[in-house]
Amino acid sequence: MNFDTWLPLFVVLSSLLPGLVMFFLDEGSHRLRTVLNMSGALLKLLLVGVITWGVFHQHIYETRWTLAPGLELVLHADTLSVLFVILSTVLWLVTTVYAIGYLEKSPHRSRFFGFFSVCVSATVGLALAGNLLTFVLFYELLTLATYPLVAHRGTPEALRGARIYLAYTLTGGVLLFTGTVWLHSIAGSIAFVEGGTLNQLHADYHPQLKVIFLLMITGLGVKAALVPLHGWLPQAMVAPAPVSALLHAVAVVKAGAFGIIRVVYDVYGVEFTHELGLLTGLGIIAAITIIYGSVKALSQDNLKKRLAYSTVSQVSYIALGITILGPIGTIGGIVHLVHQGVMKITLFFTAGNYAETLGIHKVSEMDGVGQRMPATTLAFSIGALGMIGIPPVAGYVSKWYLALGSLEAGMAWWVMPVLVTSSLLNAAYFLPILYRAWFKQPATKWPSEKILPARFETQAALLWPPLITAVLAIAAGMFAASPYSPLEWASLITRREYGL
Amino acid sequence: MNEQLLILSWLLPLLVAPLALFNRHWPASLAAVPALITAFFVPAGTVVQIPWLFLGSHFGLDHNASIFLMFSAVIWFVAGLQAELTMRNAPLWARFRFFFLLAMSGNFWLILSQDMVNFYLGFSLMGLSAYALVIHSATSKSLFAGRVYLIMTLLAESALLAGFLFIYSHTGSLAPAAGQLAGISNWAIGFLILGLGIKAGLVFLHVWLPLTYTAAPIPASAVLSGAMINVALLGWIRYLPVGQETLPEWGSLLVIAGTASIVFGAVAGLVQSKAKTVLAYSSISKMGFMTSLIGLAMLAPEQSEYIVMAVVFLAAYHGLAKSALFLGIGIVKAINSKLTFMLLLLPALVLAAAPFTAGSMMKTVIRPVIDNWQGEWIHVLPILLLTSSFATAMLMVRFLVIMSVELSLRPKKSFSIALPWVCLVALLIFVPFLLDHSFSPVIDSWPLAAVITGSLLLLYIRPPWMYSLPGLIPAGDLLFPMMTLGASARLYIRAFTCRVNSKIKTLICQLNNNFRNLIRFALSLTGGKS
Amino acid sequence: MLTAHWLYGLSGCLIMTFGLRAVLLNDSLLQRIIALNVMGTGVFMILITIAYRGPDAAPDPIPHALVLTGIVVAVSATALALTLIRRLTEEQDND
Amino acid sequence: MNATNMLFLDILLVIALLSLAWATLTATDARRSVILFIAFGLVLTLAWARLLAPDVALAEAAIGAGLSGALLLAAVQHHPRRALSSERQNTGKLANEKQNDSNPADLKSSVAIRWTLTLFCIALAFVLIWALLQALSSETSDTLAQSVSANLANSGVSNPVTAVLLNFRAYDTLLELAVLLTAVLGIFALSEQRTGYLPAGPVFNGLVSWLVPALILMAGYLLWVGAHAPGGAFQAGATLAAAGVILRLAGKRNIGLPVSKSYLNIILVIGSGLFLLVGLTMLALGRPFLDYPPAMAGYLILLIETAAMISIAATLILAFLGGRPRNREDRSC
Amino acid sequence: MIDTLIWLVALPLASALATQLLPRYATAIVISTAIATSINAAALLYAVATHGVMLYQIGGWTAGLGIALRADGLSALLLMMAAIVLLASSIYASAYFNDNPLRRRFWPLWLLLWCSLNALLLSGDLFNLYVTLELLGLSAVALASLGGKTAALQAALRYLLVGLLGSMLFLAGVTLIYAGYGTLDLATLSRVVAAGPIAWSALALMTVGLLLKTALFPLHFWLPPAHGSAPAPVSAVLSALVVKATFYLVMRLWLDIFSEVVTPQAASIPGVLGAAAVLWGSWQALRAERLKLLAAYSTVAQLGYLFLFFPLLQALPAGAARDAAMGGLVILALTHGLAKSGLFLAIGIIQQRSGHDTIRDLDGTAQRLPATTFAIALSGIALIGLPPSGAFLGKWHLLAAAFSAGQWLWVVVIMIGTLLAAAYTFRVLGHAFGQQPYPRHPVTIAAEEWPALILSAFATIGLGLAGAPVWQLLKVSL
Repeated sequence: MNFDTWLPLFVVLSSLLPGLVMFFLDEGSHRLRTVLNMSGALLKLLLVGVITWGVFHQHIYETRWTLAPGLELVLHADTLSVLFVILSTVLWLVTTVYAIGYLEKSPHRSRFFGFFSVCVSATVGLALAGNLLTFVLFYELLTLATYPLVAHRGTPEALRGARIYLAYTLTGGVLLFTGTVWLHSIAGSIAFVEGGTLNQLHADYHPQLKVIFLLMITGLGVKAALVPLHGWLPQAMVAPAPVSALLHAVAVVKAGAFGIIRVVYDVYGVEFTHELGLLTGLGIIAAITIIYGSVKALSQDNLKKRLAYSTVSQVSYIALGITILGPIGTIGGIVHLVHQGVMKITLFFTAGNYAETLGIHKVSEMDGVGQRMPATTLAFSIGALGMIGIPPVAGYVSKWYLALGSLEAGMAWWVMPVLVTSSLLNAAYFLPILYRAWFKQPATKWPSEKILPARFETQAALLWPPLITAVLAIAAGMFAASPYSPLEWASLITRREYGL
Repeated sequence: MNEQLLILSWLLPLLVAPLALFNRHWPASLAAVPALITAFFVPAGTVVQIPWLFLGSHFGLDHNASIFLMFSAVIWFVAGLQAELTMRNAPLWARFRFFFLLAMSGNFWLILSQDMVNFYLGFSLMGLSAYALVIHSATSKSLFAGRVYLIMTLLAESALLAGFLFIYSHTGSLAPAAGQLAGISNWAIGFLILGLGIKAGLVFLHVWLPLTYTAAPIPASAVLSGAMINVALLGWIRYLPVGQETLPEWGSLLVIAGTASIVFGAVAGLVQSKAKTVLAYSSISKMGFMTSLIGLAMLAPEQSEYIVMAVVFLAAYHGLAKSALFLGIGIVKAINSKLTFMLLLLPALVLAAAPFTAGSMMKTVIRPVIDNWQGEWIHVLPILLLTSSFATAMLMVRFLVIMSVELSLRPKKSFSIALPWVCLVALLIFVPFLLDHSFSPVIDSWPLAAVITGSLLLLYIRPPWMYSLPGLIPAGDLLFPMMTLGASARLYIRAFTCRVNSKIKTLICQLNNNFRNLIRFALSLTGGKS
Repeated sequence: MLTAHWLYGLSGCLIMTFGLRAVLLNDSLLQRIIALNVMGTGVFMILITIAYRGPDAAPDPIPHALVLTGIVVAVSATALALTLIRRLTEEQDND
Repeated sequence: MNATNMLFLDILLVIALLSLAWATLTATDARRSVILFIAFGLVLTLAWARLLAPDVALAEAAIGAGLSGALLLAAVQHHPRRALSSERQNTGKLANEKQNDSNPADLKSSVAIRWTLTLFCIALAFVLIWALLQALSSETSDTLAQSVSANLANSGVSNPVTAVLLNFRAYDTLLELAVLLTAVLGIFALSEQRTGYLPAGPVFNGLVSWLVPALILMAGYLLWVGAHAPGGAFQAGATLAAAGVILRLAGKRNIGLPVSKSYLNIILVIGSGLFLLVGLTMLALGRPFLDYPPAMAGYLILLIETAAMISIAATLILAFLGGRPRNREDRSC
Repeated sequence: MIDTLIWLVALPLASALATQLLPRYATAIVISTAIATSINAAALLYAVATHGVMLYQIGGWTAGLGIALRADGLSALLLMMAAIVLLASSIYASAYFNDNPLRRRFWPLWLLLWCSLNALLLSGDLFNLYVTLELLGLSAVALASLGGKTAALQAALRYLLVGLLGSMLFLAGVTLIYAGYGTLDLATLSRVVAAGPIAWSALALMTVGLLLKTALFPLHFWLPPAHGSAPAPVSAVLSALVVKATFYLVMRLWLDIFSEVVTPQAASIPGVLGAAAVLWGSWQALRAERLKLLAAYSTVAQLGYLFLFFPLLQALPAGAARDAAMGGLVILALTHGLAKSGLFLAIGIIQQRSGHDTIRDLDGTAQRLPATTFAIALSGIALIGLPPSGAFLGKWHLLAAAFSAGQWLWVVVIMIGTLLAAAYTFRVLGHAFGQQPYPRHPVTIAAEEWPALILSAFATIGLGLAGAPVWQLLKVSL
């Protein structure tokens, strides 16, 4: 037994165990819970740091555990998983701080933080999954862990949102599960191998493989919120802000997108997928989703809903990147996984701040909020500009690579218009908010001002997380070309995927 | 040191901008000083590579950039000073200055950047910050102008980005050398022309320009018209394969579009009733001329070196003169004296290329082109020149007429606020003598001289018919018919979707009912609950 | 095969199916219990028939033992069922 | 008796059995059903005897017809109206199958179901007969019966049925005693004893006074004889229980059972308890469970049978009484 | 070592007698018996894993003349599950009946039930199986009627009648077997049985009898009221173990002893019924108004899943794929046993706390009992078949077998069933969320909440992650 073999497991356990302990903590033991939360998050960060260094230097970290004959639980750290793990770990740390501040006085904190930790463990687990079975396992665990978080408020709307969320994701889960088993019964083991392995199967299986692909992508598409499977996402907005942040930036939608990446690159192999004629369909869906989400976002007055539809649109950039055959498009898709995460979490944090500090839930209530909460609004602006694709915020890097990739692949004739339209629509639904927030006169009275300005415009624990993530978003864009940046890491992944 | 200055030129305004929010007395426009120093003292050819920044950054100062930086820095500096002097106590001054500095940073940034990402970054920073300048007065007109401006700017940015992508995918380099541009796809050229054409106010793409210039506060209009508009030319010079290959279609397109702009700008401008609007149309007209020059360069690559030189000089003069005019409006209105009005005449004359002014130096610049020209487009250039001069002259007359009306209405203010402007005007008059020793202010274009003289006479006489024309074409001209069209289309589409929607709704309703009945039936079969 | 086998085997089968039919169709709980007993008897009859080896041969003792056990089990179940019925009627009377 | 007479008797018996069974099952009145059932049991005894199964015949007479009949009669006696009523209050499938005059639609479906089930039963009868005849006509090896007789000498008894019951398949019997215990515990858990009958008149009392000792004596005999002839613990227990039933009918409250709860418990438990104890003792002696040493086998079996008889009798009597003893101090138990 | 087999039967029986005699010490006796029997079961499991099939000839007589107890991987696993469930339920029951006079009646019957379960799982003799079935049935009925209300009595009576009918049909089948093959020993029978009218009709009779007791659709009608109105620990054991025991017998007969006799057409009958059970049971569970009824209908559905395996196992050739599917079947059964018992125990707590189990009105109660709600959630996960529960592995193999055998219909059934299960589970869990005050401590009644939680967690996490030995053990078969 050596440390390398168990490291991936430790990464998962570093949040899972504190989470399980937290369920059984008394509601009043605030300090112990905070200590558990933070030490778990920091330990995970440390472990992930080690893994990152190792993976960069071609070390192999793999935990294997036999569930049944032929069914193995494999946690394996490769470049792609490390990218996602880092994202989740860093953002979890930030979100934990935020959540501690956000839920300061609300009830059921033991439950909340317990599920919160399980949720992150599931995300990390599916990031590190070394085969489809493991992926499915953590994918479902994620569904289960997020349901209580969405329902946390317990209001009828919250329960309704949670129910809808569950209906969608579980159906998706069942489809994914069925596809996985089917594939397993055809192809045997289904480890994630860079470049995929299914092209070696006999051509007789190709029709079945197509159906399986459809099943799996539909299953994953639910979480990735591909139209028309996106219906849960705007409903899940009832969740507390840290949850929405995590849901949209890291955990759920990303899990879906990440899964699509895995299936296309590491199970089917992108060339083989293309050969089967499946990429185009996915691409068209992604394109429709991008436009649809943006158009829907335009007409939302509820801030979080607008952000939700924005997520619908933005996450599909990842899927779009996948469907662009060739390394550059791939880089664009993969790097957007990180960039969208950092930017969207900033937006949700700030939306939460508005709600928590001033009771602002609607765009129409945001007039002049920049004067009352300049730092928060600054972070919001950075996130929003990044979403539009304005440098130096990270978003432009993704769009640049996606567009470039489409040019290389000869798909520019439809990808570029989609990208341009979407960017313009992004601008159309974000810039008016910025205008209101900065340039309009504030209302005489905020909807319900819960936190009065003291040293900061709001609680410190609420203020710092969005600022940090905003800085991260800018840094990811500004230092895109520097080593260890998300872009460089995505390039490394792509090189390995394409065997370059 | 040179490298640091280069970076500081755009970085300082960016860094100072947030500070400017907190201290309203500190003269923040001094942030343009490094750019001024860079423009005048850093030798062309200086290069700074920052591989870790963005996708790999590349800054540098070539000849063209040097000249662009020179006049842009001057304009920003002067406009900034004037803003400090006149607007300090206005509401929202801090915000204005913040975005003023950001736009300034963006402008310098894109001039100094040699790679496309940084160019684009500067371009969008400048474009988006200018939005805040445009809507500064927060009247409904300025908000409307701002909206139009923003939409067009975003369109421009998208198109520019698309163009850059095509270039990158062709050359594989973010900072392509001129030689690498040969053979770039038509898409790239098309997007560049579209994106920068919006910025340049090319006819049909110009609708935002008159609105914006009219709505913005005077220092903002000055930088918009003097510095920002010209970046379109810089972009074209840098990224179109000018001089690399003959592109007859694109070239003629630019020439035609440019010519149309000249004429349209003149026609629409003449019937305006606001000084700023007239200047805006004059910009359209003037930019049209420069655009057609670039078109000519594409038609005749061998001439491109001279043409580009001419364009750069024209841009510089146009920029300086136009900003001087805009600033002058403010000065004249504020100080209300004959002297300032007379001073305002000078940049107007310069712009109209009047004899004895720096404007006539333009001929010196263009003459080599005409001299060396061989080819079928030989006759075009003189005609263009003439048309443009004529148009400009007419517009200047119109401008002065309007200004002369305004003259008697305002209270007097201290002359001290006019100081930067006076310096600018002086610069405009005297710099050519400093730069070019062979410059001789002689009259070599009698027809033009006649036109100008006649116009001045006209100005003195003020015939009544001149007052009946204004209002024929509103500022923003084509926008309004287009908006009417758009609105009716939207109405139609809404009506259509409503109909379809209601049909779908009834269908779904029916299906729903059927389904419910089915379930009820199934339940009755199973005997209800057990 | 002996005639007795025919006769008793057949009647065992018939008694069992009579019983089964009555269990399924009868209304009264008491009669259902009786029917179950009758049905069991049918099965027992088959068992005893199997054990029979002719008038002169000793029969197989195992089925006999099985039937003995079966009878006791049946009476236990019957007793429990009857008590249940009694309690139920009492409860219903109380209701 | 010659073969023809035998056949005649057989046919007569079979016809009687079938018609009694049919009559029992189709009687409209529960009381009549019970009486017919008892009659059926008595005729059955004859059939068992005819098929050379005297042990079973005895058991049927005592238990199948006798005690079951008594239990059923008692049930009819106490709840004549309710016992006949259908499970009308029940919801669910069974209730749906019931005839319900108030609803013609139900009636119709009920008739349909009735016929379907009847046809199903007829089909089942044919299949059963077919399979049985197949089985009887195939020459199956008789190894098991042979090995019974081969091992009879080692079993400690000479009655092969007793040998099977208490030695070869003693485990079955142990579990069977557990079944009895379960039933009586279930009955205890469910209800209390019925209130007693009125004290009997002098004539009946006189009858009781000699019938009960005779039955006890007979039980003892059956128990003893079981080792080598028809008889055994079950028959003996049932006979003993019959004595109890008679006492009960005579109005005796405790019918000889101990009043103390713990003694009663011991009586109930002793049958299976002693059986189990013997089995486990063998385990302690290093033998398999219930593997009696051949020399001791006879005694051990007798011991077990005695204990079993007591428990069986007590169980059957308590079942007839219908519940746990009424106890003033502790009504809840 | 080999004595573990008989002790598994003898000890609960002895303790049952002891509790009847010494009611004052009943709880102590029961708990120590439960622990001892669990250790015993574990020892048996270990012995089977290391030494292979365990055989115990009672009375020293050879099987056939005497009765043999046998334990292979399958029975050892089920015994172990029974031990775990009963141990947990015993602890639970000691608190549940804390000051209830029923306690004295409860314990002996409880132990008799355990005894009969063990006896059934170990028995290697057809007639002995009949006796154990009767013992099981009567003790189960007696326990189910303990509630004492009209509904409980009615349900118990129906349960009894159905059970008796089932046993009687089973006995008829046994009779035919004895008539045809002259043996009752299962091992001997599996050697001599051959396709033909005797085997077919005997198997049919026994199967129908057992299916009645296993409550396979449409013979399930008695189950929901019986399981729904019994006391909580009894419901737990009825749903988790009692129906499983008869299912075990069906499995033994169809997949082991009569495997040569069963045709694909015949095997598809339980498959179709199972599919119907999955859909109907889940649908009814979704419509149930009471928690216990929901759980009971869920049992109907879950049993359906088990029967879906039959046509697939019949279709798959002997080999790795069939072994894997077999393991899936067993792990599904084990998971359901543990999860369902955990669920019923948890429901019992809720019912005790709020005095009812109407789903609509659960809000406050569910929120004041976080640990119990958590137990319900965990068992719900196992019922749905979500990872990492054992049922996930079971469903995986079920699906895999369906794909391998090319029987697509079952795939759809499984998918729909899973979604319905999710629907009815989360219908309940929705009530756990709200702004009711959170209790100071997550666990309030340790002796009741921990058993429920541990059973559910075992099903959901233990079997899912550490289920691999099941396949190893199943290689040890008769």
